[in-house]
Amino acid sequence: MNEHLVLTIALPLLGAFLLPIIMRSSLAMGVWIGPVILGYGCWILANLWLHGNEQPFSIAIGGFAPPLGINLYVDAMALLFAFATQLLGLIFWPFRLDQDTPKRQALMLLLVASSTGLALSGDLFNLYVFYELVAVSTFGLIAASSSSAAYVATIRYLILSGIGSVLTLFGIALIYAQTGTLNLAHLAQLAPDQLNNDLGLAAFLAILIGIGVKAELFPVNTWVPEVYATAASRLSAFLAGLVSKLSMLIILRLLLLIFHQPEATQVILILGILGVISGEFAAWRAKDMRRMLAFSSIGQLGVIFIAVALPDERGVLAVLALSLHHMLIKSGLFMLADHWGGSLERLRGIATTSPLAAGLFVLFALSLVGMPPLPGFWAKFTLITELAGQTDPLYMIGLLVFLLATVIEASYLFRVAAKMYQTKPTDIVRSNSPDSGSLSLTTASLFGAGLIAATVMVSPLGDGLQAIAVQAQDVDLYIQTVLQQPLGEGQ
Amino acid sequence: MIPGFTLELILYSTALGLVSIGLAGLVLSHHLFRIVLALVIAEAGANLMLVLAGYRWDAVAPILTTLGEQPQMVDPVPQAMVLTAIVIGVGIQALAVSILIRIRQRYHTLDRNEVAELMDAEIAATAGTARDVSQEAPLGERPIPPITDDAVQVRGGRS
Amino acid sequence: MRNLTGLLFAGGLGFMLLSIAINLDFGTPTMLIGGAIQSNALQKTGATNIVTSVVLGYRGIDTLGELSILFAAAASAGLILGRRHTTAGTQTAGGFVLRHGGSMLFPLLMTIGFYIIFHGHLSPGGGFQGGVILAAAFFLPLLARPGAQLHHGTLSLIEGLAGASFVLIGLIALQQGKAFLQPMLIQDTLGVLLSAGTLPLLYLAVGLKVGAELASLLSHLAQTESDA
Amino acid sequence: MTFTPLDELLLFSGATLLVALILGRGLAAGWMVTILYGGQLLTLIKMAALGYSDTIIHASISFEIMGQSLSWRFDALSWFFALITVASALLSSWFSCGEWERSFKQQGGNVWLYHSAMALNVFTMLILLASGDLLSLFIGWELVSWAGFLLMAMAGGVATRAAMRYITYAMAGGMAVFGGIALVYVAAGSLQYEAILTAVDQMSSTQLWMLVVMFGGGFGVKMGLLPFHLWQAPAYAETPGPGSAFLGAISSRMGLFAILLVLVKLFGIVNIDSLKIPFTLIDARDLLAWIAVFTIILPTFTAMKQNDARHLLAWHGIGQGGYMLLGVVVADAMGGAGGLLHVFNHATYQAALFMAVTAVIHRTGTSDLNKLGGLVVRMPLSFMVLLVGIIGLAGLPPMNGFVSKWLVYRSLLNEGMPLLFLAAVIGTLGTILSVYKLIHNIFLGQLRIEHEQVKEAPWSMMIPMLILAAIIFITGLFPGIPLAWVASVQEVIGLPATDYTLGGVESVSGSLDMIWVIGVLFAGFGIGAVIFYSAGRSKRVHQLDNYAGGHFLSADVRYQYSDNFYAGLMHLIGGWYRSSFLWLEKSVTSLVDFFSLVMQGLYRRANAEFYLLSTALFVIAWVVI
Repeated sequence: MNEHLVLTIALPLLGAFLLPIIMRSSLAMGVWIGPVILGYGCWILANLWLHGNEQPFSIAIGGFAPPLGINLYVDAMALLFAFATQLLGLIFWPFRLDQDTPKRQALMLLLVASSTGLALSGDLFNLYVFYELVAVSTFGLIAASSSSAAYVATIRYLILSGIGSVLTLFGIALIYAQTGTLNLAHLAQLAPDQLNNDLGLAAFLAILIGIGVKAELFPVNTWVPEVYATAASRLSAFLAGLVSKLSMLIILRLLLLIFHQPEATQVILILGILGVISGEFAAWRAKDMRRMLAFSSIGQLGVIFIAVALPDERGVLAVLALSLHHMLIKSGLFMLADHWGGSLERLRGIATTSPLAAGLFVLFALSLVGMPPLPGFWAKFTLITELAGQTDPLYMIGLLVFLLATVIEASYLFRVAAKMYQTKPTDIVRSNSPDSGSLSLTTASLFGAGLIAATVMVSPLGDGLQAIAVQAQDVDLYIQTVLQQPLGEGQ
Repeated sequence: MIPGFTLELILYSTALGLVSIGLAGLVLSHHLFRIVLALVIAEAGANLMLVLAGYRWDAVAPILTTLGEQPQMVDPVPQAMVLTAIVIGVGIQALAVSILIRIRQRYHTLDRNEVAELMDAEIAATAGTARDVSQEAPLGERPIPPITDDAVQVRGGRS
Repeated sequence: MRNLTGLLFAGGLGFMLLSIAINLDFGTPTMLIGGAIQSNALQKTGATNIVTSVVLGYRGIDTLGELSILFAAAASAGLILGRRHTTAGTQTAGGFVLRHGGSMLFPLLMTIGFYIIFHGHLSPGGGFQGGVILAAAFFLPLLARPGAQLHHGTLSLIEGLAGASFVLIGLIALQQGKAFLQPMLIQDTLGVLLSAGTLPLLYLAVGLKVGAELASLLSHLAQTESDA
Repeated sequence: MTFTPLDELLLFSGATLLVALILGRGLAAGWMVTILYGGQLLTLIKMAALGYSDTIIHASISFEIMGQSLSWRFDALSWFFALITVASALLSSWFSCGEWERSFKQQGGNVWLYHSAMALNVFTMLILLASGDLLSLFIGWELVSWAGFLLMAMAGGVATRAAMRYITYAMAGGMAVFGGIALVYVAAGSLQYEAILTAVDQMSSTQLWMLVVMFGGGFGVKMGLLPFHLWQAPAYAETPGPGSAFLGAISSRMGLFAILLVLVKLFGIVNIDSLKIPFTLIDARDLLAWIAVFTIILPTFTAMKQNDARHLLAWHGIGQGGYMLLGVVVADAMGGAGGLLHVFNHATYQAALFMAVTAVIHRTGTSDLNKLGGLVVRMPLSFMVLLVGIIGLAGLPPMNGFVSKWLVYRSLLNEGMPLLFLAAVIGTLGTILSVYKLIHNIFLGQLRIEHEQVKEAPWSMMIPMLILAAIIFITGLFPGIPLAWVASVQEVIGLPATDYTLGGVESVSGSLDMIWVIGVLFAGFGIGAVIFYSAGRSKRVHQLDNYAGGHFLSADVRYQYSDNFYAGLMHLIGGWYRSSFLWLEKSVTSLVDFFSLVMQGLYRRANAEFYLLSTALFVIAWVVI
């Protein structure tokens, strides 16, 4: 059963390869392939989640025992994110039918497969490959909206991401040259002796900056506003909601397993703080909804980076809670942006025409600024109690910046909310196509319902996340799980 | 044989030099196609670095010739990785070039600044907002709305 | 001014990295996994070319990922450029030597390409290298006769099926109770063409796929450039 | 499962909210909700024992979330504030039933939203008051903030802008409190009150300073303490009529409640007193006292400048909050009692005043003090209520405001704080001057021609107003009734309890017996009346039976001085503090705006590669060097 987990990566790939061929012969059959594959993936993962024995396990691909071969490391955290990937892939599936459909859906399947790979893979270079696959399929999907601005946004993103991958590759080369292995567990074993030095740190920072491009790390996040403003909202939701979190997950894993240097966390903390400041301030002045969301997403990711920089398992808990919360909220908000589209000015008085959407916006905004008892509050509570407990004054700055950012966030979000509830609707004609409008509103309602469910279940959820965090933080467990048999003789 | 130190320095310098040249090109060029080329150069440097990581003195290519005693062979793993990395690079470059073609068709320029300006204008136009990059434009709406003058006139004082 | 600072930054970064990298042992890599792979690659995969056994065996999923990247790049390029099909009539056709030289080279290149693909597990070469030569074989006529078009339908059929067969071979292994992408049918005889079990099949898939992807990418670029 | 009285109260309140939400569009919604508020009041009365002792009633519900336990309970402090909350909600809601509701609906108001927002406010306030640990306190705090936002914003237009201002301030305050809670959690390892009480003794003065600043600032925003007071007056004033009576009566007192609970009860006045400000002679407690005093003076004189009755009252609400804090910070038996009693007293007369003004608006359609006048002949009962209210507000006998202010003054003198006393008295002078403006410009002088046909407010409005007037007088006559509650509140929060009698307080330094005071006062009135009625023959004159310079004045000629009231005084004091806080607020906003511009420029004009490169360089350089 466990072995079948690999299907969640293999089947979407297979589907992506075959989709254009099948679509050519039978469109009716073709449109179902993607959703069926992703649904099956969800089913596999959910099954594993429900019937698994909670113990992490490792799958050797190709039957080569790690560290020689590549393995998938499956613990609760990986499962959670893999499940989220497949589910969000299903939710944000590009249904729209036109001549580009086969390619778009194939790219989406590739995106989901590679994102799942990012969540599961236990090999550094394999992570890089999946990361690049995420990048390339993302480029294609952004450009698929085929406006000129989208092309420019894509090429700028591509260039930035290209430098990022050069740096990542460089970091991997450094690590390989130093240790002679790429397996994360093996590296974790060797790290205290071999990577706990300048070289290891330099390699980590190179990888951090490289992977940070997708995790919206300051300052390599300049692509964010333009891409989210030009790409299809469903794609933006997937990128902001999920892909950024997966990149964050990689950084977290590397930090937990391999790079324990305090300098590494300091860099992350500083960049996180700068990200919060820049993102939230920039969002304050934004005039259209997508860009506001893009900037606010930068700010939120900055907050998560601050959480990543926290050392112990409550830090991991904060990362998980904030990530999942942000995943839910940002996806929902982007769906609302899809529903309304365009400038904030057009939203004046919109509550009278679409009360549900306006209500959802208020709900999301409240949770985002952390109003108790919505889940956002608990995520933030975990973060700030943990921040306040640190001795390094830098963390205190982080705390203050975080609080300040929340005030700014509340002010710009509720400026929009207040605008929506103003009594006189303007006569500006809103230009949203009716079909995408209702679909995205339904999707947004789904996320709203999820948020409310999470509010009700916050206590068991908290316990569950706590267990996940403890497990994710256990380096020895990771090493033992992956390297069950003794290592093959090196030299 | 050249002493190890020198060769080492030369090889590393080459790899890092390629990366540096590429990065410098990325920053200095204004033409998007040249930027993509600079990216290619930088990638070559990183790939070279990867290969160097597995290089070994006095060793042969990792291909078995006899079943018995084997000569020293270089590390096969970086070679495999570099193969992968090169192909990835090719894919990305091809994609980049195809995007550039489209941009040139639409905007008739590939200057990075001009293109960025045009993109900004288009985003603003699509969203239906005025572009707010201008320093002269009035400030954004304040979260703490000022008491308007008419309200003051009607209601009299303020602190 | 910015040019100067840019140069300084780039140079500085290079220098810093150099000063770090220089501390590495050069020429005597630890080869932790590399050494282990060398010693048991033949039994596990049956390939003489250890790079091949790494590419298709130990790191098979990397290769799958990389094929997917090529596929994604080709599909994206198709999305971006494939909207308008233009006839490249404006370009001047190649001369006599070019056209006929191209036609003559075509079978030659095909042969070499497939040779390199099929001997990937034995000697230097393999699916990527062979695939590139195949792509060149198909692209050559395009250069010689700008009006000519590659049949995109066929190309995408090849790329789809080749990629799918790579995954399917992996899935068959899974079906038979082994791990995904685990090599099968291994006979560890050295240097024989049919020795490495499923690896040559995988390499064939890789080669066809790479060839098809590159050809389709190139033809997309070639066709669109004409109306730029 | 048995319900404790607290469960019943919360369930009742929740049920009120549900009824308002579900049936709020119906015809009799207002009456139903009012009756339910009455039910809540009855439940509170069932808990009346709390008002006279330091027992605690727990709620049956408690949660264990992410390692934090959340619980709710009521003690004398909560009960005292809850009583005021529910009573003012009951009377405001009663006031809004019937006629007001109908006219509100006619003007396009959303009655359903109004009732729901009101019920939500009461519900969240009760949750806040019942909080059993710091975390549930914060949850309640945020809920109250957002519920208040809803009530303030619902009128739209100017009100929305005022509410936005409010929520920005409230968010800032909330975040300060949030940060403070995190610090407390780290220091005490828990957010239970008991754990904090023990941890406070071990805290360094730096820690304590930070906590006092964060909590004091955070809670102070809600109270409208200087310099965070700018939001309050417009926000309260623009809330629909009865809503502003409710908010004015109790809403900002939630801040005082939290200050009492956290700063006074948990941290302890003694600890705060020990926090010296370096290079000055004052400590944190003096600082609080001076903040309180300036909160009395500046808003009160600002109130005097207002030309809108609701704004005038709302500004006073800020100022009166200063007396409460001042009394509590003085922290002896009398001061504490004065401060706490003032919460009760202020709620009564503030609600009465807002209601009277709303009644005037209901009949005349305006609250502009320059467009009213002479309404005493048309609305005599409203005039009476307003008169009672302003006497209370100004702190004169025989109304209840006198008692609490007397206690505060007395304690300031007793504790040897003459400067503070002087400042407080200046505040009272301002109050008297401005409430005179209020009653004069609305009710006295010449009736405007357009108000000839105005009738007295309907009974649905009059009855709650009269009830409030009665309470103001009765608790002025027998201050012992609320003082009993106040004394047990003092015990609960660890202040010395005052020694009260039915008519006032007993103390060695000077007692007060309102029964005697009022007796003497009325005896005086009686003598006056006897003289008036026995000695002279009085003749009733028509309001327009006036001459000026021998010229007969008709109704369309304005001869009465009401515009630009107190111009001379304003000229004298105006320049001193004009707009300085507005300037502060503006500069903060501009600063944020500027940063925002810079950051957008960063992303907009970005040469992203350059950033990336320099970042890479810097971090690598950090490693190498």
